[in-house]
Amino acid sequence: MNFFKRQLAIVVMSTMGFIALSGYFINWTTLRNFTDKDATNFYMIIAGFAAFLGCLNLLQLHLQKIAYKKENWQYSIFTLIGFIIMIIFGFIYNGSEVDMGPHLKDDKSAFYWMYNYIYLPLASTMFALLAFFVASASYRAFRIRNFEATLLLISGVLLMLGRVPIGALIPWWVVTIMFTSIFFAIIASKILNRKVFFLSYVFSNILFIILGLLLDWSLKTPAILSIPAIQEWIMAVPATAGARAIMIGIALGIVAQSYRIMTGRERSILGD
Amino acid sequence: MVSKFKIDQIFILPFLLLVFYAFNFLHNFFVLGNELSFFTILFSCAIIEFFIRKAKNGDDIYMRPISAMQAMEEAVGRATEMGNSVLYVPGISGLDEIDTISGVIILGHIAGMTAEYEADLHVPCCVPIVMEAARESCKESYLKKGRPDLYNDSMVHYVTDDQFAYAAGVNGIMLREKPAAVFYQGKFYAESLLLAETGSSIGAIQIAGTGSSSQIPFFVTACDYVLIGEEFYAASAYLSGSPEMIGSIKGQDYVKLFCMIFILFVVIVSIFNYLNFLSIDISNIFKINIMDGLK
Amino acid sequence: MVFNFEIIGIWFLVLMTLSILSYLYGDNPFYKASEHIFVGVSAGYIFALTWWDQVWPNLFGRLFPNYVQAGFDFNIIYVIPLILGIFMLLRLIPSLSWLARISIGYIVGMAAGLKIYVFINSNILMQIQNSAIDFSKSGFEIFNHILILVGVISGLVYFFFSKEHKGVIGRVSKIGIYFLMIKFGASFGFAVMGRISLLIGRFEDLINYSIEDYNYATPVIFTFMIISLLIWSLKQKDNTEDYKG
Amino acid sequence: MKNYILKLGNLDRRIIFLLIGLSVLIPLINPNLVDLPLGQDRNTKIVYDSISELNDGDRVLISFAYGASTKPEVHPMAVGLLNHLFTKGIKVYIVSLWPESPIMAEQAISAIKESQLFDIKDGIDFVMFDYKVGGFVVIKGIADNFRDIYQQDKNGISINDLPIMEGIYDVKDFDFVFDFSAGVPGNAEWVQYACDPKNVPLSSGCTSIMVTDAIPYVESGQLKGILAGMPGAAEYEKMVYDFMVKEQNNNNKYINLEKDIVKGKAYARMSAQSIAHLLMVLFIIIGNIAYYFSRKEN
Repeated sequence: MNFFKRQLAIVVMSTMGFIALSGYFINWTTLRNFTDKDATNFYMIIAGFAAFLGCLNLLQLHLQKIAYKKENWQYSIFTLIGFIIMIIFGFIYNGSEVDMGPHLKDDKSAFYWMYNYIYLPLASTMFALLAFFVASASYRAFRIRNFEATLLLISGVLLMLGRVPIGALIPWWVVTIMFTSIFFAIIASKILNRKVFFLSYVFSNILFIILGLLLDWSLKTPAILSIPAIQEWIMAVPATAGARAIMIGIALGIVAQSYRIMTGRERSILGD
Repeated sequence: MVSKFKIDQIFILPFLLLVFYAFNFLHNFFVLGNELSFFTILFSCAIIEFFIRKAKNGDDIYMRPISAMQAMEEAVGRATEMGNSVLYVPGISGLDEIDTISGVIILGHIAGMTAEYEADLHVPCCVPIVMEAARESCKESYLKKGRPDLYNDSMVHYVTDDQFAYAAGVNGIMLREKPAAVFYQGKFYAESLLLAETGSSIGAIQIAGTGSSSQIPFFVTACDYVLIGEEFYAASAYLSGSPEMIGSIKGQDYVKLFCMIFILFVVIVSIFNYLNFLSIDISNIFKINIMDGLK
Repeated sequence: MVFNFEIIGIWFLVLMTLSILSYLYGDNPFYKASEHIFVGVSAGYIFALTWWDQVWPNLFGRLFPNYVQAGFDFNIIYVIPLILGIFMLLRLIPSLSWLARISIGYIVGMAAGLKIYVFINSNILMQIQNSAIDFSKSGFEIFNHILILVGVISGLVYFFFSKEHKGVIGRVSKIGIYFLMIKFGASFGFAVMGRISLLIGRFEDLINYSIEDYNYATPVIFTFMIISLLIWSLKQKDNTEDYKG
Repeated sequence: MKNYILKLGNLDRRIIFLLIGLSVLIPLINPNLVDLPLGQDRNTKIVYDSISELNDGDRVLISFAYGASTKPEVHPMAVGLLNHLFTKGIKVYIVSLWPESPIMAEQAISAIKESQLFDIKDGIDFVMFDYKVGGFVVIKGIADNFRDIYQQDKNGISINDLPIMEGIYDVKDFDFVFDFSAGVPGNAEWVQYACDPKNVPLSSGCTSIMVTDAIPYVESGQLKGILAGMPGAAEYEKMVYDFMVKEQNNNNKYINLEKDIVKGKAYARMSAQSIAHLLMVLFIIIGNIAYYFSRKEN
């Protein structure tokens, strides 16, 4: 019996895998319909049933917290109130003229009021908090530790500047200085004499600026010296290459993982 | 001789399928227009299967060490030493994403480690169905390590389905429980940064793994170790250590090699096209047909 | 002074927004309360949404089309998810909880079968197709395409698991990492942009609600919160000193 | 001096938070403080040009796939596009793929109506459809058989009674598809399931975070340009604004000549965005100087 209990789930898993896959290739309308629509609908329905378990778990967790007066238990009351109000407005009290069900999206229902004035500001402020965290993350993490980190930093900074109006205002000579600085930062370890290094750095900067003045770069800046153009190039070329490599890699990983699942080799998810 | 025969026989079924497909015996048995994807799937699966069999027959396979995976045990160990818990975040997607499934499988391995070290494990879930799968997988791991007494259902619990409410809830857990090791393994969206930054502010060892390519940079900057893209999917096989699984990774590498060859082939064809040696419209090979059976 | 549901709602909105923002100062009672409210409200919200948008029309709309009009015809095949869903609920009965494994098995298997095709097509074959180079274009564009090609190949080499990163493979994979890093940097830069935009949206709301029409919601709540946070942090300090003493 | 720099390296997060907050807040309260000229991204230009090439009476399918949380980034694009299309007398078909999207679409349309620039009627010049569950399945359905997915419009009128729906059976009957998205389903699904197999031109406006993932499609031409986040929205908005002013002076028959054309929202927000970006770059530079010194110290 125990054996049966274990094997049945694995058999279901393998069969479903092959059925779902074959729907893309076998010309049988019922099967194709299943792969295209029903399979995902089934998932949604099962997940909907599982949602009951989730809600019970939530209630249990917070009631326990309150009952045993665990640390911060007072706040669990807020969770319970919020949850119960939403359930009442979602299933019992309507408040608008439309039927139960569509009332979730009718702007006169009580449910919508809760959505609009409680849920939405909370969700979008949480989202907006990211702006602050992204700032502190970049302050801490964008350090020239090694060559890889430097690349991360350069492409990040150029993107940040190139996509907003301020990027276009950066004059060409700033960009030439930036380029020479990067170049010298890379070869820094090769030149041991500090004086030579420093002098050649200053000299090449002056050289480029004079060259720029002679060629009138301030009037027609070459693309390589305009931040928005560099930003576009980074997006279009190296970042695309990186994205593509990751995409293909991810797909290969998924193919192998799916194959292991479909052939019943990866079954630890079923507790085996 | 015998083993060679065994290896060859795995190609019989795909080959038959291919022949069957090519002739399309029964009238319109197969959907027309999906030839390339059919062939690719068949081919990749056959290669992976081939290496799985090979590994099973005892072939030694070298696997490059991946630091993030070696650090997992270390992180659990450190958490035990400090007497703090281990937090495992399985991402915010449902069980219909391979990322989440991989995350739950890796959770099984981590649960094995916490059972061995007797560390506290805490798994807040975003989707109820993932919670159920995670419980199943944890329970079994504790059982396998002979410590079912350490497992209880409240280790794995539901927070909420909403992306940011979940992030807020997990942040709260991190701030108040101060776990010593935090794992992020699964599908992540914008909340990744919020979680990783809070984790780094409490000084936990953080190990992340995800296939969401736009979130990897945040993990890279805020976490100690990251499994990038493909590494994440391979991790579950790596951690299991069984020859079958390792073999499948080797097979995956070969599929990758063929992908590269295919890319070069496409490039060469485009060169020949330009030089007028050939006139193949490559995009014709790549046509896919999804809906025609659904009229 | 006007009072109606809208005004009350806006006061709540401002309060919730500022409470979450107070997290920037550190973990505090306002944030804890709003976090807990958020968890409860969102769980209830999603549960109602799942029920009315998914289960009700998709399941009952197909099994009992006469009672639940969702625009679907009767479809007997939908008995299967009903059974699997009930299996899921049997989790609550320990002796029958093994049945839930079948539902999980179904979902995992289905996901594997569906994703294998989708990813082979869109992530592998489509990307390979796009690697074709159009040599009739200008020199710079051909150069760009070749650079992309180099990036993709070296990036893939980085992901080789069964070869040690030494010698040629080591060097090529190093180049691969460089391309990946540039991609990550670009993602990071774009994320900064997006997040700041959202913050702008949030602040605009707060600014809009500081006018008289809304009884000066933002400034009033903001001042209230600052004062209570000050009191709270002073109290915290007192407590810790007591503890030390 | 050195000590101060070293201290900067371990700056309290809260100071960074405060500065970022102020850098966004001040330009918002006083928009005239900084006025920066807008640039033109290549991808934005491609979007604008592709829309400009459409003719009077063409049909454009717009898919709304974003919610309130990403509204600041995507919504201005949607309003800008609607302005652009109605100025050219193009018929608009709106579908919603996220539960919150119908609300967003409704708000975008009512913003257009409130401006009183166009004489547009529901069911004749535009039509809206309610949210449908299923994500990419809905997209596949639209690609194959529009009427199988939608039987009635948002007001409950059967599509057989709608004059605008005449001759619409699948995605090929549209001259252009425009997607506004903030996640999944979004532009990738439109490429994969509808527009690429059926060969219908597609363009997208999305949140900035999605852009790096979508850029391979743009490079290969599967997406005709892309509007990237709020800056993309601002650039596009500006182009549309210039176009509308020009058309109004040319006595365009679709624009109400008496009403003033107002600049969009994204444009005004760009100075706040720029200042914040500049501040971040400053942070990064300061952080690196501090890092340099601290490494020297050790």
